[in-house]
Amino acid sequence: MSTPAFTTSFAGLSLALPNASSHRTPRCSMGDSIAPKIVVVNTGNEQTSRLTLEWAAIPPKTGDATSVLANTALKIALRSISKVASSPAPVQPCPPSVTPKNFYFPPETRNMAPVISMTANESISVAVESINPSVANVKANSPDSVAFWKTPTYKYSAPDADEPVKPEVLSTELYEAYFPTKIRNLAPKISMRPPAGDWDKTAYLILDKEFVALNPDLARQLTVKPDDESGPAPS
Amino acid sequence: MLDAFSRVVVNSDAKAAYVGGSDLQALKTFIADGNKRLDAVNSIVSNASCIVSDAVSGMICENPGLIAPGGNCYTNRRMAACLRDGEIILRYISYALLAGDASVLEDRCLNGLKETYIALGVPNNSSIRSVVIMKAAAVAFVNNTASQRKMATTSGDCSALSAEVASYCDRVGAALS
Amino acid sequence: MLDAFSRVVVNSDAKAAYVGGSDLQALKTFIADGNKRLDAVNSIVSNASCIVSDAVSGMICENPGLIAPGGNCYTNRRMAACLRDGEIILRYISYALLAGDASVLEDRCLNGLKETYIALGVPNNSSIRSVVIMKAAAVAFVNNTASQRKMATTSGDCSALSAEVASYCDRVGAALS
Ligand SMILES: C=CC1=C(C)[C@@H](Cc2[nH]c(/C=C3N=C(/C=C4\NC(=O)[C@H](C)[C@H]4CC)C(C)=C\3CCC(=O)O)c(CCC(=O)O)c2C)NC1=O
Ligand SMILES: C=CC1=C(C)[C@@H](Cc2[nH]c(/C=C3N=C(/C=C4\NC(=O)[C@H](C)[C@H]4CC)C(C)=C\3CCC(=O)O)c(CCC(=O)O)c2C)NC1=O
Ligand SMILES: C=CC1=C(C)[C@@H](Cc2[nH]c(/C=C3N=C(/C=C4\NC(=O)[C@H](C)[C@H]4CC)C(C)=C\3CCC(=O)O)c(CCC(=O)O)c2C)NC1=O
Ligand SMILES: C=CC1=C(C)[C@@H](Cc2[nH]c(/C=C3N=C(/C=C4\NC(=O)[C@H](C)[C@H]4CC)C(C)=C\3CCC(=O)O)c(CCC(=O)O)c2C)NC1=O
Ligand SMILES: C=CC1=C(C)[C@@H](Cc2[nH]c(/C=C3N=C(/C=C4\NC(=O)[C@H](C)[C@H]4CC)C(C)=C\3CCC(=O)O)c(CCC(=O)O)c2C)NC1=O
Ligand SMILES: C=CC1=C(C)[C@@H](Cc2[nH]c(/C=C3N=C(/C=C4\NC(=O)[C@H](C)[C@H]4CC)C(C)=C\3CCC(=O)O)c(CCC(=O)O)c2C)NC1=O
Repeated sequence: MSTPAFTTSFAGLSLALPNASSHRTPRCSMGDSIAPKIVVVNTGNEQTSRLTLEWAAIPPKTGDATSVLANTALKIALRSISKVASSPAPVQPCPPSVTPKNFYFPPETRNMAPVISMTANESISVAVESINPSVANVKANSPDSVAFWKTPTYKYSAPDADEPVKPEVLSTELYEAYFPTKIRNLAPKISMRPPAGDWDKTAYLILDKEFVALNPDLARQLTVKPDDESGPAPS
Repeated sequence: MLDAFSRVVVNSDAKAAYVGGSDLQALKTFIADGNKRLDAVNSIVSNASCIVSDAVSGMICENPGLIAPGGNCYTNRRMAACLRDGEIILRYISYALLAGDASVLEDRCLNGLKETYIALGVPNNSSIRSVVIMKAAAVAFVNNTASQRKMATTSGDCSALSAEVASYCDRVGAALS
Repeated sequence: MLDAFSRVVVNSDAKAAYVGGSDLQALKTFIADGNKRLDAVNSIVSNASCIVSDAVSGMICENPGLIAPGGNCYTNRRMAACLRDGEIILRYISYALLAGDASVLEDRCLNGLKETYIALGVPNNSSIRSVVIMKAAAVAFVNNTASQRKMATTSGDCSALSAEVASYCDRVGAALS
């Protein structure tokens, strides 16, 4: 595309305009969405004031469309004088294969409500927002708690050792009376072998007792937290 | 004059033209009421977005079915197309006012528009209504009587110019009727 | 005979008891619903680890403060102690079901447990919650309705046995309340 050519003089051109022939404007046809864009700049100074003319395709006004739609729709909604006194629509029965909360409140639109704000005598705005308050840093819209083995990933987060203070020494007097050392943490151990069937009726029961040990590996698994969006852990 | 202006564009196969300095002075001697006309055009193009969205909103307020399912402005996509059409039409009207001549408006914008709209299912009476509202706004701006915004211009009588822009708006209405 | 059993459990010097062959037949005549009862006990002790860790996890799910700094299950050591306590309690419950009698459970496990927990800062409502979850699991296993695991037993009505194990779980709750 060559640069615009500037004319130096319009002298001699007639002011009596014949009808402009179509070839004098850029070739375009219905559907090209081409329109003239005029910009007038008045600097108050004859030397620097200017006019520009540009022929360009005008794209659909996608950005404006959203707000025009919404604002106009709100005006229509609020000013409808003849509102029919509505009785509630019948509730569709939830199909057996679908969880009720997903049927009546689909996740894409769940937990949203109109939030109204106003400036007296100046403006009203209505925004449809997700409502998500929290209690002790746990948000209402957190995913349901899931057992750690049900989550696809989980992060280890518990410390291996005690807090960085003096190692705790439990005072045994606290429970010596009820759980003296000799028998503390002792529990029955029952195992059995039922008869296998008519061909083998051997069966036995064993009753024993044992000290139940601490199992740090299992403990480590259980302190793992599943991934969730509930924000910082409660303190 | 704007024929010559357009010729600038045609001869160079350019899409944009710039007129300043002494060229502008020369141009102004050829367009009727040069300064006032430029003020008038400026008042419209500077407020184009607002005029268009106000006119389209007003058209819809009066006919909410347009944004209900089945209405021709239903969905963002169609609303965006409608706003664009409004802007196209307003720009051609402003060009007509600049040139003092409706021929480009007629040939490039209105020719075949009614048939196009019928084929697309665009309701012509609603289109006409939005142009009528744009006319009211354009007339108010040329006369500087727009209730929400004043332009700073040297005072004077621009009623001929406002009647002229009204006539270009009426041509759009006539073409769609 | 069951005195002999209790001695095994209660006396630190007593050795394990092995009951097989005709002794087992004899035992089964002493314990009510012998076969069914042994099936019931077996269903619990075979799934003990899972029942305990599920109950402790569930308790923590509902109260994550337990594993935060300051919580009584904070650090691996305490978590391990909690799991151990859960296992201890479940084993005493299974013994009570074997014996058809809660006295060993009461005397050896529950006596002074509440006071001990208070002294240690173990939150009793949380302990109770974990026992309630263990009760749900134990009842499900005795009735063979556990959603994730089925035991192969001869079909029949074990509701009395499941009510019985529920009552032993309730004794733990009552002792901690
Ligand atoms: C140079 C001149 C020129 C124009 C004037 C437009 C004319 C025009 N408008 C539309 C297309 C459209 N025009 C409208 C406009 C409206 N619908 C309504 O209900 C309102 C009454 C009205 C706005 C005021 C709509 C909604 C569409 C989209 C129709 C559709 O896609 O379903 C189309 C179809 C193709 C497209 O979307 O781009 C065309 C060619 N284009 C041009 O090149
Ligand atoms: C025969 C019966 C019998 C028992 C039932 C236990 C009872 C028992 N539990 C603990 C000790 C403990 N018990 C728990 C248990 C819990 N903490 C929680 O937050 C949960 C709610 C709960 C698990 C469900 C914890 C965390 C400790 C360790 C406390 C500490 O060291 O600070 C102790 C102190 C000594 C030790 O740690 O070994 C004793 C005696 N021992 C027995 O001999
Ligand atoms: C030493 C190990 C040892 C065992 C583990 C048991 C195993 C065992 N259970 C039953 C037999 C049985 N076991 C059950 C138990 C149940 N049925 C249900 O549907 C409930 C889910 C579950 C409750 C706990 C029932 C109902 C019978 C049959 C009726 C009965 O014998 O009482 C029988 C008799 C033969 C048979 O019917 O198969 C035997 C040998 N006996 C033993 O000696
Ligand atoms: C419920 C929806 C609804 C609307 C959206 C409006 C739409 C609307 N706007 C105007 C009329 C107008 N609209 C404008 C437009 C503007 N003025 C400015 O200062 C801005 C820059 C620009 C965008 C707001 C102007 C200038 C007029 C002329 C009258 C006036 O100045 O108020 C008119 C009068 C048309 C006529 O007289 O026939 C109507 C109906 N009315 C409605 O009932
Ligand atoms: C390139 C940019 C460019 C412009 C934007 C104009 C700007 C412009 N307008 C006028 C001048 C004027 N402009 C107006 C216009 C109006 N008066 C009204 O009350 C109406 C509301 C409005 C109608 C549109 C009037 C009446 C004059 C004075 C008379 C005249 O010059 O025709 C003048 C002459 C000096 C002056 O009087 O200030 C200039 C430079 N000229 C330019 O070169
Ligand atoms: C977020 C953490 C979290 C958990 C850890 C669980 C904890 C949990 N488990 C069960 C309830 C149960 N838990 C088990 C346990 C088992 N079943 C088996 O097949 C295994 C062998 C064994 C270990 C998994 C059983 C059998 C039940 C009874 C109901 C059922 O069968 O699902 C219940 C219901 C208790 C009640 O009804 O009051 C709860 C809350 N839920 C949670 O929300």
